[in-house]
Order: sequence, then structure tokens, then C-alpha cells
Amino acid sequence: MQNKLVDVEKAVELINDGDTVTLSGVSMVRAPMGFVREIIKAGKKDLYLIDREPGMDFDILIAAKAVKKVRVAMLGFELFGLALNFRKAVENKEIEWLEDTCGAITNALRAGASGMPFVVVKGVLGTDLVSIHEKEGTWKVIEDPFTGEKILAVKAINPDVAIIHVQKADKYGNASIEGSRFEDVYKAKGAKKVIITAEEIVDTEYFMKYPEKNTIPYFYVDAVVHMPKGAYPTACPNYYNPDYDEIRRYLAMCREGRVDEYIKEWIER
Amino acid sequence: MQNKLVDVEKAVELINDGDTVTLSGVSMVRAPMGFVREIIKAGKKDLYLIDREPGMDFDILIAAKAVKKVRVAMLGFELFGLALNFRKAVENKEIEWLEDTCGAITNALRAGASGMPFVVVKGVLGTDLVSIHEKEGTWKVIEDPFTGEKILAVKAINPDVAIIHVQKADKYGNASIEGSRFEDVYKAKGAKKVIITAEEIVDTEYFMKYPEKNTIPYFYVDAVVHMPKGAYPTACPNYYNPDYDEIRRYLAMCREGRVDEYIKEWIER
Amino acid sequence: MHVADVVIKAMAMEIGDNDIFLHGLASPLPALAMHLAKLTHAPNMVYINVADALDPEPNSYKLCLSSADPRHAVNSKGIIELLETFDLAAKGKLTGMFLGGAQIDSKGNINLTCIGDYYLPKVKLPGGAAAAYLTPLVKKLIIWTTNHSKRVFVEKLDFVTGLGYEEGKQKDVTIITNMAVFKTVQEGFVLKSVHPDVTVEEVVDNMSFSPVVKEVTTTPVPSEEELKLIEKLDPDGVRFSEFKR
Amino acid sequence: MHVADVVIKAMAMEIGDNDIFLHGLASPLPALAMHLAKLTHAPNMVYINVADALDPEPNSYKLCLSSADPRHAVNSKGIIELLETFDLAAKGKLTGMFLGGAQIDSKGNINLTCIGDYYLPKVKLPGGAAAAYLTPLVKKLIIWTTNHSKRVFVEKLDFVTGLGYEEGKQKDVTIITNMAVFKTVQEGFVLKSVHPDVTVEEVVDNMSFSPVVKEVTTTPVPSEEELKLIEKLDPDGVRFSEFKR
Repeated sequence: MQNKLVDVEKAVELINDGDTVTLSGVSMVRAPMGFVREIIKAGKKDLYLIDREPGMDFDILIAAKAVKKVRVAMLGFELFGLALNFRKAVENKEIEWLEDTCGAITNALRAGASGMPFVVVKGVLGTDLVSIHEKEGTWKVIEDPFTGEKILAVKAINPDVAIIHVQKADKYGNASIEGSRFEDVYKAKGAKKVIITAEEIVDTEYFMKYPEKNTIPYFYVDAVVHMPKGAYPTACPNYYNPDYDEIRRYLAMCREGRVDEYIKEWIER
Repeated sequence: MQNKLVDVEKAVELINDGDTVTLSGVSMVRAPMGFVREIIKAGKKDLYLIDREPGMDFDILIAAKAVKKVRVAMLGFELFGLALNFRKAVENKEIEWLEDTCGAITNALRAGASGMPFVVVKGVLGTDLVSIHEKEGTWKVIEDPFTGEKILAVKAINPDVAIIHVQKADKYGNASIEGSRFEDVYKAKGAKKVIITAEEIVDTEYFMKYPEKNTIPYFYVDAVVHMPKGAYPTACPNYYNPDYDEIRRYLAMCREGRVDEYIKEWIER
Repeated sequence: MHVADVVIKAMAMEIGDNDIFLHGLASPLPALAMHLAKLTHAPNMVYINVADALDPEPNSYKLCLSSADPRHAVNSKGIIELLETFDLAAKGKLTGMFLGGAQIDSKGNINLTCIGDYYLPKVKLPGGAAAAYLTPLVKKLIIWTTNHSKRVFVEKLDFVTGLGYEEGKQKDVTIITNMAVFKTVQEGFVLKSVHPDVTVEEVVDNMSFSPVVKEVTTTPVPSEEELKLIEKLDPDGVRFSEFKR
Repeated sequence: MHVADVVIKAMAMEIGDNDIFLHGLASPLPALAMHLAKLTHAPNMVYINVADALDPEPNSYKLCLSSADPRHAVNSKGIIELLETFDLAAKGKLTGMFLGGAQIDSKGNINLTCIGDYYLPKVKLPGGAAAAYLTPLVKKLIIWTTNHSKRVFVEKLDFVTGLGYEEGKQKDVTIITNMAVFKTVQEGFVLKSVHPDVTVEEVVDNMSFSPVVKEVTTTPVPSEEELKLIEKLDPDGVRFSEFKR
């Protein structure tokens, strides 16, 4: 095992402009916000962001002009309202977007993790998403070779980079997601490069004692960054809850057209 | 949650003659031997046994004339030699057999667990197994709808019954496999009925304290049987190692044509 | 009594014992309805939420602003990845799901994607989430809106994100609004009940298509005891957030 | 020195640093070879075994009779379901695998299924295990037999369970026996080395087809230190079980 513990500035170099990137977490939970800040600082461009149901991480990257395209099943702030920068960028055609559906995009990520070129997925047929994705080349309606029934084939997703915030990791990249995993394990296992940001760096003995806690083994991982509070203001289970006030402050500033100010303050903090 | 803790005699009634049945474990580890004994005692017939790499569990069921067909990637006793009753039954055409390959049968079980009618699997093409399975209707070489490349489609396996021996379960069926899981979680999640045999019955509080240890949640499970030493003479990690001497004694008796005697002694023990 | 509590009770009544239900993001009303059902008439219901939690313990549960808040997993009995719930749906074993609808048509089809054209949207909505995948797979689909209006109940959807009534399929489609409860069945979009203090006329006047109006009852309201349960699960009143004042 | 140790060393030499290797059931020799490589020239090798263990700690490891014995997972750093290793293979990331061969042909194809016809077998063998799936996917395929004989090295397999050399594919196929080491390459089944005290003639005479014999060396044997490592990992001599006396 090789030591992969690096400074965040080093880890961010693994991302190239134009890469497809997926981020950990869902909505206001375990988004790799600390790393998102570094992406913005580093001035990355033209990213193609992919996730099931992200939130502030995607919206602020869009606001910072780091994004070319977005593929999500949902992107919003739940009860707090729409993702304003996402909405504006789409409506003004500043970014491309591809709407997915949870069951298809999660299966596509799992297929990517499993080394399957595509996967068949039930449901979906009959909705308007089918023609959108057939045009995009991401889905295709096929016949089940055994029964002849129509079924949706979904191309696997293997992102260039997955950035996964976890509770604990060792310096080699063994990483432990505690509580809800969402699709984060599949994202990591299917990505070409994996960056782990961790609340805590633990000794490898931790995994030798609790091998079942090793949710992303080291050989999948390219860089480990020690980043306490790395999901803030979203939650990191067993460490901190979402800071709803801070998220609302972000949204209020977005509504007031002051998102640049928020970002500036945030990356200089 | 409903109390599903029952006597083994009650649980064995869930199996019908002719059912497709899959058993937990691999080789000499965590096979549900105690339950296998009950199947023999109950005189079940014409079972179609399916597993990746079983051992004594399958061989003794074959010896007891409970089996009509076997589908495995490998069935033997490793360094101790061939599975004599399996071998004899196949060579004498007393049972049907279908040889599978680990990567395909495990994917078929995972597809069953995932509710996919079939799954595409790399490798395998070019081997003689393909025509055997195409005849059987279990595999089909298809074209990847996105690339046009030839790839193997493998029909999902959804056994009638999965019998899974675990370390800990509560009376509702929440079950914890400790250590190697093999494909047992997929077997359970894909089967029409699930029988859990457990070394220990624990309070549900155990799972509330360690929710990530709940590898087979209660709603998949039809019956729970408290069965200490339920994998013996195969191993149950954290509880006991394989009893190699006992397994060799079984094989020695098989070689001497005394398997009926072994079975009689075993089920009367 | 706030209409939120009427909606929660109406949702809960759709949940049967032994059902397996999931709620997604932005779903305080479904979250409470599932607890209410489980604490009353459906004790064996399997409760799965978007925090990947199986049967979170109601006694330690407190409704938070994000439906995925880790506190919604407190004292749960297991972690169920959302994908595992989707697998259940593919196997025909997920009984029910709750979904919102920015637009709803007379079949109970929903649009959550965009207002206007997909490629030139007037409004980009948050997106359909699980709608396209789950709506054809569940046995019970519960669509809700807290904005019963002609803008929501439209003749034609701008985009079909999820499917409501499907001919020949065993699927119970219920639409619950801040005014009424509907079922979409073969004969159409049937008004089943109106909430207390709402008239059938108000309900119909605020829709762009005409529902079938035959035997209309008054939507049952939660009992005192049920209200206490709801209040205990949601002391901060998160359930009111969706309702405009 | 027992030939088992020569075979183990030969196997270990095929393993590179940063490789990801798996061994299956009935594999004491590969298990020891993987440890030996990791303890010497390939410290970063990823060790995965059929006990679902990632990098079991060599200091607490003791070779047991079943390759899936839970003791083979002792102090490992993670649990890797076999299916996850297969997923790695599908992604082209599993470097190597060891497989036996009841019959081996001049391409390095193997039969592990049956002697005679599939539907009317003279001998039903245990089965191919992962062979059909993994042999086309790994970058390094190591086939071993402890029974170097005409019965094993056959002109034509009764059944093609696994694929050896495949034209145009980046795949290093090594065959290691109790007498010699071969590679199958475009020009054929090439004898690379014979074990100490074995002649080229003996090797060739015990095969039903003729290997390419050009530059043949003597198979390196483990050093004293390496022998000590092997002995420490396998104090009970499980590695000798496969060899007939």
C-alpha cells in the first residue's frame, strides 16, 4: 500500500478541465463541500457533473462557472426552493443538462462499478425521458433476449473522477462511510480516479479490527485528503448535522444576486 | 415486524419437492448443514440445487436422493478430492447437471436480487459452456445495443428458497453475516422464500445499535431457526472453524460405500 | 386544524399493514404519514426513507428540514441503500411511493421536469427524482400537491416525467391536495373526498380539466391522539413549510 | 527442497508490484506464492482470496486445508466479496488469477469440467469454477498442475472450460508444473525452464504434444530466506498435499 495522503491543492490537480465528475452525498448530506471550494479556487472549467440528487455542491459550482453540463435526477434545495444558479444557467442556456431518473442513474453507476457496459432497468418506459436519452445515446429500448419483452438498456456511467467525503480513512485510501452510503461506493468503484476527503485519518489497524467498515478499499483510491468539516454546511453523519441556516444564507444571497460575494467570502475563509 | 422464529420442523415445510434451492456458504464455510439434515429427515425430493462452489451440503443431499438437478461452478472437497456422490450420480445419470462459471452464476444471483431479468457478463465467450447454456436457455450471446459488440446475457436466478446460515439474527428475521458474505446476501434478496438459521438469536436492539450489521433485513425473511453449530462440520466465522477430520471421515465412509450409514448416524445424532 | 394534518392523515390511510413504503427528498408530509400509519393501523409496514434508513424509531424521530437528514436514520434497524429499494421495486415488492407533481394531468401523470420545452425551458424544475423509474413499478402511487390550482391540474403536461393510471395494471393512484383527494381509475380522475371547509365547486374550479364527481365524502381528519403523534414527530412544524400562507 | 517450494517460487515470480491477484479454492500453492511475492519483490500487490479477504496479514496467517477457511481472512484490511473481484476483472483491473487444469492443450486452454462427453461424462470433474469467466479477462493467467503427464497435456481437450493464449490480447499465460515452466505465446507452447534435477527430455516425453524448446533455463529455487517465509506461512505442510508421493 502506498501513502496517498496529500494536500488538497495536490489532489485537485487530478481533475482536468472537461472531466466528468461525480460527488458524494445526497441533497444536504455528505457533499464534499470542502473539496468543491478547492475546485473553484483552482479555476477548473467545463466539468460535466453527474449525480442522483445533489444540492449546494452542484449549484455553487455552476455559479462559479466551473460547469459545462449537468446530469441529475433532481437538483434543488428541498423545502428551501429551487437551485437558483442551476435554474438560471439552464434557462439561459449557459449549461447543458440531461435529466435522469433515480432508478436509472443509480443503476448506471452500479453498472459502472461492476464493469458492465450496460444494464437493463425496469420502469421508465412510457415517460418522456426515454426519447431524450435515446437522442443522447445514454439509453436504448431493447428486447429481453429471453422473453422478447421491451426493456430499457442503460449505459454504464464511469466518471473520470469521483470525489467522496467519508468519516474515516487511512493514508493509503481505505475509507469508511458511516451511515447512509447512498451510491457513493458505486461512484468510487466505477470512477477512473477517486479522491477521498475524510473527517479523520485513522490507522490501518482500524480496518484490520473492523474489516467490514472498509467501504472503499485503498486500491480504488488515488488521493486522500484530511479535511475535517469537509462536508460543511451539509451533514456528515456521526460528526455534524446540516447547517440549515448557512444553506439558507447561501440561498438568500443567491436570490439577492450576491452569489459571487458568497463564493469569494467562502473561498477566502 | 412479525415473529418468525420457528422450530426447524416448521421451517422445512417451506420447501416443496421440486423447488430450486440455494444454500449459503462456500466449500467448507458456512454451509447450512444443520438445515440440510432436516431436509433429508423430512424426505424432500427432486430439489434443483444451485450454488457457486458448494461442498458437503450438496454432496450429502445427493447421496440422500433429495436432488434432481445441480447447477454449480464447482463442487468438490478441494484437497480432499472429488465430491463422490455428486460424481457418481452424474456419471450414472441419476441427476442432471449444469456447469456454470463463478462470474456468471454470481452475476445471475445478483441480478435476481436486483430485480433485473438478465444481466450482461464479460468473459466466458469462446468456452464450451456457452453452447451448453444456450441449449439450456440460461444464457444467450447478444449484441451490446450501444457498441454492437458481442456479449453474454445471463438470465437472473431467483431460487424458490434460499437457506442462509448466519451468526446472528433476531426473531423477526434481521440477520447478520459476519466476515465473508460470499453471494449469500444476493441469494437471500433474490429468493422467493428465505430461511435463516442462526448461531445466536439477538435482540433487535443489536441492529438498532449497529444498523450496518443488518445484512439481510427482516422483510426478506420467511422463517428464522435458532441453530447453534448450524454450519458444522463446515466453519462459521467468529464461532468455529471447519472440522476437517469430520469432513474427511464423511469422505472416507463415502469411499467405503458407507454413506447411508453416515447419513443415518447423522440424522439420528 | 392545519390542512397539513389532514393531508398527512389522508396519506396515511393509503398505507396498509405489511406494505413497504419509501419516501424521497422534500417529503415531510409523507415521512409523517408513514410514521402515523405505522403507529396506528399498519404496525408491520416497512418504512424506508431517503436517509437510507429502515424503520427509524418513532420515539427518537424528529422531523428535520432535509428529508435525507442523518437524524432521520436514528435508531433505525438497518441501512437500506436507495438502490436496494429500487431493486425491491423492480421485483414488484415496493408497495408504495409518494411523489409531488408540478403539473398533473387527468390520468395522474406528472411533470416534475420543466415548464415549457425540455430544450428551451421557461422554468427548469428540480427534476423528477425517482418518478420515471418508480411510477410504473409501485402498486400504490400517492401524488401530492399543496398548490391545488389550474396551473397544477393541466390538460396536457409540458413533459411526462411520471406515469399515473396505466390500463390493465394493478396500481392504485391517489392524488392528495390541499383541498381534496382523488383516485385515477379507468373511468377517470375521480374526486373521492373534499377536505373540511372546502366545497366541491372550489375543488373543480381550480382545475383545468373536469374530474369525475359522483359520491364525494369529506376527507377524514386525524383524531386528537393522531394529532398528538404528528405533533410529537414534528414539534418544529416542518410539515407546514410547503403551504403558502 | 520439495518441488512444491519451487512451484511456489515460480508462481511468485509472475506477480508484479501493484498487481491485483486473486486465488480461488483448492489453492495452497497460489496462496503461498502471493504471500511470498508480497513479502519480497511485490509489497504493493493487492492480495485477494476466496475467503473474501483483502490483504490478510502474513504475520498472523497460517495456511489451512480449505482455501476459504475463515482463518485466511485474519487481520485482513477489508472484506472483498468474490463478486467484487469479478467486477474488477470485468473492468480490466484484476491482473492475475491461478487456475488448475485437468487437461491442458497447446494453447494453454484448460478443461476442468469432465473427461469424456459433457452429457455422458466418463469422469465428472469438480468443475471450472472461475475459469470460463476469468481466463478471458485477466492480464496474467497462471495455470498449474502437479501432475505433469500425457493425460494432462493433451492434443485436444474434452471440454474447453477456460481460454489460454488468445491472439491479439494482452495476456501473459504461464503454465507451471511439477517439472517445468511454460509460456504460451504466438509461436506456441514454449518451454521456459525445467525444475532442478529434471531434464528437458523428461518434460517433453510426458506431454501428448510437443512444446517449443529453444532457450531453456533452470527454474530458480527459493532462497533460504524465502523458504523460511514459506515454512512460517505453512508450518503444517499443506502445500505438499497436491503432490503424489
